[in-house]
Amino acid sequence: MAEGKDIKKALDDIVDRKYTFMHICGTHEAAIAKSGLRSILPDDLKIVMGPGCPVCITPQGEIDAAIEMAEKGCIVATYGDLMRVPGTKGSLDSIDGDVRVVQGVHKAVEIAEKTDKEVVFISVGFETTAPTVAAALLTNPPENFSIVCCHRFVPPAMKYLLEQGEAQIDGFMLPGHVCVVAGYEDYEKFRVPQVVAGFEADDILLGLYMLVKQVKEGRAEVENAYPRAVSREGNKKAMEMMYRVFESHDVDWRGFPVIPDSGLKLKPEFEKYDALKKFNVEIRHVEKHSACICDKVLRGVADPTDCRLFGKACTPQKPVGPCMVSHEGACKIWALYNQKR
Amino acid sequence: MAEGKDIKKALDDIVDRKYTFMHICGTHEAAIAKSGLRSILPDDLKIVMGPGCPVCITPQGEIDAAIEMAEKGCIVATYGDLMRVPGTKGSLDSIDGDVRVVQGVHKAVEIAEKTDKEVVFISVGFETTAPTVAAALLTNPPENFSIVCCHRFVPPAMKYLLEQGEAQIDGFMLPGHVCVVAGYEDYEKFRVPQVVAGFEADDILLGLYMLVKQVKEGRAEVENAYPRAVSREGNKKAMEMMYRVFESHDVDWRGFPVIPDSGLKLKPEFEKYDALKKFNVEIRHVEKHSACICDKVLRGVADPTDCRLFGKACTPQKPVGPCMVSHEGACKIWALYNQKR
Amino acid sequence: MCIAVPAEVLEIKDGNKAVVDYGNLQQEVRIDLVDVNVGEFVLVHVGFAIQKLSREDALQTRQIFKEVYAAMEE
Amino acid sequence: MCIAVPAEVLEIKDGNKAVVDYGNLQQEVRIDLVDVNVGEFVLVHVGFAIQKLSREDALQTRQIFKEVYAAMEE
Amino acid sequence: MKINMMHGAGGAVFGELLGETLTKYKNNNAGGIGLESLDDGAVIPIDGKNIVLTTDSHVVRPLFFPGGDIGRIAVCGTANDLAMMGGKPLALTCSMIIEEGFDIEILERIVQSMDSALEEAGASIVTGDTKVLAKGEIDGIAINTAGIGIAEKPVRDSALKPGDIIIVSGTLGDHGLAIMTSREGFDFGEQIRSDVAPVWNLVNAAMQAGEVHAMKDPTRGGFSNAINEMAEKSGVQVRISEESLPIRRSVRSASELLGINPLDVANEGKVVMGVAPEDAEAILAAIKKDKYGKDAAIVGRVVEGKSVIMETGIGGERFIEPPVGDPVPRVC
Amino acid sequence: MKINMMHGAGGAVFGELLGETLTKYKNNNAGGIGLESLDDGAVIPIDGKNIVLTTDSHVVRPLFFPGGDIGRIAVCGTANDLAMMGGKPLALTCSMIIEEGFDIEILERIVQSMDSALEEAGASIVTGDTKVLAKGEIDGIAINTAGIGIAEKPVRDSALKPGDIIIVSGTLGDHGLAIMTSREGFDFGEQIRSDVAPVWNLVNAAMQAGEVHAMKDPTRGGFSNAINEMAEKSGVQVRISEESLPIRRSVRSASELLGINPLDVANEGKVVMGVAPEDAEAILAAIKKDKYGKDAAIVGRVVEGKSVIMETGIGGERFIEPPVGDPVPRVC
Ligand code: SF4
Ligand code: SF4
Ligand SMILES: [Mg+2]
Ligand SMILES: [Mg+2]
Ligand SMILES: [Mg+2]
Ligand SMILES: [Mg+2]
Ligand SMILES: [Mg+2]
Ligand SMILES: [Mg+2]
Ligand SMILES: [Mg+2]
Ligand SMILES: [Mg+2]
Ligand SMILES: [Mg+2]
Ligand SMILES: [Mg+2]
Repeated sequence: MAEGKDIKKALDDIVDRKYTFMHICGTHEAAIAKSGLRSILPDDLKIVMGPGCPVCITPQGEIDAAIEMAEKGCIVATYGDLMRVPGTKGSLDSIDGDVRVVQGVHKAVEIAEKTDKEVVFISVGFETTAPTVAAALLTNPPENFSIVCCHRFVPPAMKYLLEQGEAQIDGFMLPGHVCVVAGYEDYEKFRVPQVVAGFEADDILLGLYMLVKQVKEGRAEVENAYPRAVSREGNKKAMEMMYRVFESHDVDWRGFPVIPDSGLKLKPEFEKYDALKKFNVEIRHVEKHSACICDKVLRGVADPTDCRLFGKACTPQKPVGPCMVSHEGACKIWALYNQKR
Repeated sequence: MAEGKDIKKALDDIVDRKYTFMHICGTHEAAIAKSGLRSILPDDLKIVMGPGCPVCITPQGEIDAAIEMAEKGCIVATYGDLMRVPGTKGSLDSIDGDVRVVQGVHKAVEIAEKTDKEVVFISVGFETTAPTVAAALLTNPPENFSIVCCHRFVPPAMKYLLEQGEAQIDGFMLPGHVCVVAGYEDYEKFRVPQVVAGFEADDILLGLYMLVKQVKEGRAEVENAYPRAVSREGNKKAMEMMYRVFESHDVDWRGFPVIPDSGLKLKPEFEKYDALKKFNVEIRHVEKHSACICDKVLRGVADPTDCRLFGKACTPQKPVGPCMVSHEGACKIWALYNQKR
Repeated sequence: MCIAVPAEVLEIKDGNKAVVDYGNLQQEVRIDLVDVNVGEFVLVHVGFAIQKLSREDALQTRQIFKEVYAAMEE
Repeated sequence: MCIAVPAEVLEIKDGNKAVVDYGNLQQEVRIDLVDVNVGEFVLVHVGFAIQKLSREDALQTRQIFKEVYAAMEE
Repeated sequence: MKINMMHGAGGAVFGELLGETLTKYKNNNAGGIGLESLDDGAVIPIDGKNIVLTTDSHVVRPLFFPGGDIGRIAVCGTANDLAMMGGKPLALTCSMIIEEGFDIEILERIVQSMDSALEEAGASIVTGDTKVLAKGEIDGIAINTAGIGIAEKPVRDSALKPGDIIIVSGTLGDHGLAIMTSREGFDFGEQIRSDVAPVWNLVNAAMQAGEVHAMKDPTRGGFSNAINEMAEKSGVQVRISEESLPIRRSVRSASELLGINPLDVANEGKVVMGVAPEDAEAILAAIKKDKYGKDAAIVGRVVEGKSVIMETGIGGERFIEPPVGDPVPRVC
Repeated sequence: MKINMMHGAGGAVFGELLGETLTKYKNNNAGGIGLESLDDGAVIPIDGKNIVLTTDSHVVRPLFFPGGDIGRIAVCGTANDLAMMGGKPLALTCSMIIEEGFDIEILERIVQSMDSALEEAGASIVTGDTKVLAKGEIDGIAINTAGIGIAEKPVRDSALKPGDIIIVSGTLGDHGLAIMTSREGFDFGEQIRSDVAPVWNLVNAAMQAGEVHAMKDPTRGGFSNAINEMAEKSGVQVRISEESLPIRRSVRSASELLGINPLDVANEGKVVMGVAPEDAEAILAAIKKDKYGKDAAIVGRVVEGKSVIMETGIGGERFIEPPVGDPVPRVC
């Protein structure tokens, strides 16, 4: 692989001190792992994972609500990722009810069209995903269809993280597919180096290269290394549809406090699709463990073992923060490593 | 088997023309079949089976009610015999609910004592069995226990049968264990030869011998060939307990019409144990197939094939009359024999 | 029409119960319907003793058998 | 944070649907969120096309790669 | 048409399913005794050696019962089917299908029980497989064992000859009644115990002592089913003497109480064999010397004709028929 | 502790259960290769002949899927495990556990499919067993097959040597993705088809063409699991070249769409082998001549060390790890 070696050399040349960048995207992490990309980076260049998947940050209360729907006899449809995320008393794949993995919201609607039973779609996802749900709700799904709306936005979480104080992070690789839909204008307010990157190994290497360059040149702006799919304004049609159906509101994230304007809820005219209202289910706000230091772990200023919940109240079986849910989460990796010893 | 041969010889000697006797007891039939007794009888001596098990004559509506209880989430307990008797849409052993075979009513009560669920005992049986249920109800079963009362009496059915006209039956072998409890005074009103018999092969042979003798001597009375267990008055204590809890009423029998005073129902003070009232279940009176000629088949004046329902509306899978339910029933035997050809 | 099996009463217990032996097989049964003592025989149906069996009557049956057999031998 | 896969639009159907090809694999997807024509490329996420991919921009990325590689070769 | 419970209980209804569906393989024989024979196992001749092959899936409930458990049955059942073909059990496979949520401690007890049964049977589990199904997709556990053995001289279940003497290796009905009474809550505790045991040693002793013409283990459907299959396949009549049938007193009591024919329920450590009349006494004596053959008895004889006839205690006759469906405790 | 779904998906969690519970038999070997080896099957030497024995229970859902069905898998799975030991498949057993209410017509289709797979595999079903469970006690049907074969020279999965070349006999991931996409409702129809097929012929051709040191079929847990087991048991490191892995374009597309690694899902008609370097090209050529070996490829090599390393397209390296649990379609 001449090319790969060439890139490695380019990075070797440009990296002159320790750099740590954070991506905030599960799909970036998967691509990095699959390509063995870290193995070709210069020793001084690190890429770490932030609170990057819409599933890991889904609070227990939302999983519990989904399970409650299933227990009430509803058909619960959702993405495969959510199946194994633990709520307070189990995960969706460990219960008896009728829980189905679907490719997207439209498949859940199709199920509803073919049954008399109630079908509840557990609607997770960031900006990338929320417009698809809006599109489905705008095309008159049947009366027995409803959703539990768990959508969240990236920029408010990043804002929260940055406001927690100093981070040992030199810059951020922005989530390509979120930006496909939402554009990247919203990130320009953050005074840190940022590059939007795609998901081929080359894309990621390019993103890293551009990040190092930006830092070296003392800039702190948003650059786009994924122009074949991303533009500054994103997919305006998609965003507009999203805001026809949803409006933003304050929600909590697993292991984090309530973050203002970081989530979506159905607008009043779409409330008939609100499964929580329909079945009178409440999302129990599992009392916030103020002790979770995920934000510090993510900012690189603390190790998982610095958290007093680690291995005690917070384990892979019963995770508290998102770092313990995600397979790539720092806390989970530490915990599994310790278990094996 | 010197003894067996001796008896055979005694019967050979006494039987001088065709005799047909009817027993009305499944347990007699089982004993006869098990011992191969018919194979040693003189050719002219026949013993046929009447409407002799409390299970076969349980109408479909009562099975349906039991199934409905199970579908409502009750634990349904009953005797093994009832498990495979078909109602209108299946039998107890073909449904999904929690149906349990118990040895007796007291075991169903024990189940109720150990669970919070409702336990419904399907209470079938003749005079032999009803007092055991009375005894159980008189010892304060828990509130989650109730019964579907399907008990029936023998003498009214025999009366009905005899009133249908001429029978090609020379006499009746009376059910030993019914008489253990109820005595045999009630049968003395019937102007036919009758002998109460036990259940050893010798008991049955003795009963037959006494029946032939009675016919030959021109008598028509009730004799007792089972004195080690049966007395004329029966078990007074048991009968008295039975009438403390139950009172007689008119009920229908599978394939027969309503027979006056042939069944039992709970007295008002025990209505709290009435599962039908408790769960608001009705016994649907499956419309009487007036075409069923079971009574004629039983009296020996018709063959199953004379019935226009035979093999059409009435099959072993979907029996109409008791002759098609019982394994020893004439209609079932004919139907299975024809199937095999 | 009802299966009933003879058994010997081995032990009387509280709550109308007794331990009986059917022949190398013991079980607790209910004796609400009969008044019995240890050593007596009962007929058991659906887990309840429904009658006592008296030795004399048992003998009486045998007596009837005997008469029949005697009649044949004449 | 979201798996999305490029695909070529093969056929536009009623009800905001199109048949796309991911590479020897065809599927019907929803195109509510984009305005596309047959022959164009889209990014598909959870069964919805979420954006068109333009050939020019794709080329532009390649251009950036090239510049990097060129820079190294200096 | 749908499968119903009768299809699983052996006997006539199952026979139909077998004949019309489950044995419709053109590829059903590897050179010796194949599927077409519906014997206890198959025989495959390899270079003059007779390899015996058999399989059974075990789904007994409860998993633990007086006298045994599903693990012991899984090993003995397959070892015994090998023995029924005249084969010395050698190696077994073990494939478990387990329900999510199953208790691993129970699994450990089952494995231990299998191991001690193997010890007794002189065989080993040499390969296995495990599948886990989601909750509700299977009830607890099912264990399949297949096995191979070597037969000096294969024995079929279809080679009864008129004149043969029928021997059973011990009391009948123990297993079936132990299962039923422990399942249905009759509180008999350990009074009725399953007979589950490996029988190769006694079978081998019998074969050394004389001519064993045919063998079968009276498992599902009990003695009634086994002897009918043997008679029908052999084209002979078997006459059984009721009074000679060894049935434990406790089992007889329970069977009367429950209205169940002890000949209709399964045995798991017993053999029915037809032997040359001149060798019958020697074979019986050899069997009686074995730990599991003490109660062996001559119970009948083979004559020309068809069907299985019971000669009853009162001098009567009746057919012994294969049971239809699993017996249920009755009150009338 | 309770069994969970992870226990059934192969990989590390299952490995623990295997090691601590399911293989705790003292009687685990009949003289050759036994349970302790956890190979594709066992080998029992009988008078100089190597009898191979293996078993698998099949519970695949849906019962019919593009490219195959549970019956075809039941036959091929066991025939292939025999082949993986170097054994020519000879005779199979078939034990079915069926739910009350199961459609007999479907049963007939399954039997027919098994029969035609037997035809292809050159083997026979010689003995069987059927159990019927009450509604709800099993979900539909489970089919166990065990089988015996004869190996001229047994092949273990644990005999990789440094220097060996790793060959796979065809494209990877087909079966697993066919099952997943037909199960989860992605409407791919017949575009992705299972590869379920018997491989004895290509295995035999390979063994005739040169030295095959080790073999395994990459079934549950896929290539990732198989190659890790082989490396670990052999005490070597395997280095796989990402770009040389044969993966069908359609399978690759689906795996990207679903976020599933095609190396982590089952194959049912494929072989992973380690061969002597000097014979590699001859063996590859021999395999490619077979109907089911057209896409065979050299995908890696064995070196001193441990673990399985993927040399990626960009010149990077990563571990190939056995998957934890069954892969689920993902969106992120
Ligand atoms: S151990 Fe748990 S609670 Fe502590 S920082 Fe990690 S995820 Fe948060
Ligand atoms: S065939 Fe049926 S309806 Fe007719 S007499 Fe017999 S049981 Fe009655
Ligand atoms: Mg057998
Ligand atoms: Mg077998
Ligand atoms: Mg068997
Ligand atoms: Mg396996
Ligand atoms: Mg045999
Ligand atoms: Mg294998
Ligand atoms: Mg195997
Ligand atoms: Mg296998
Ligand atoms: Mg079997
Ligand atoms: Mg191998």
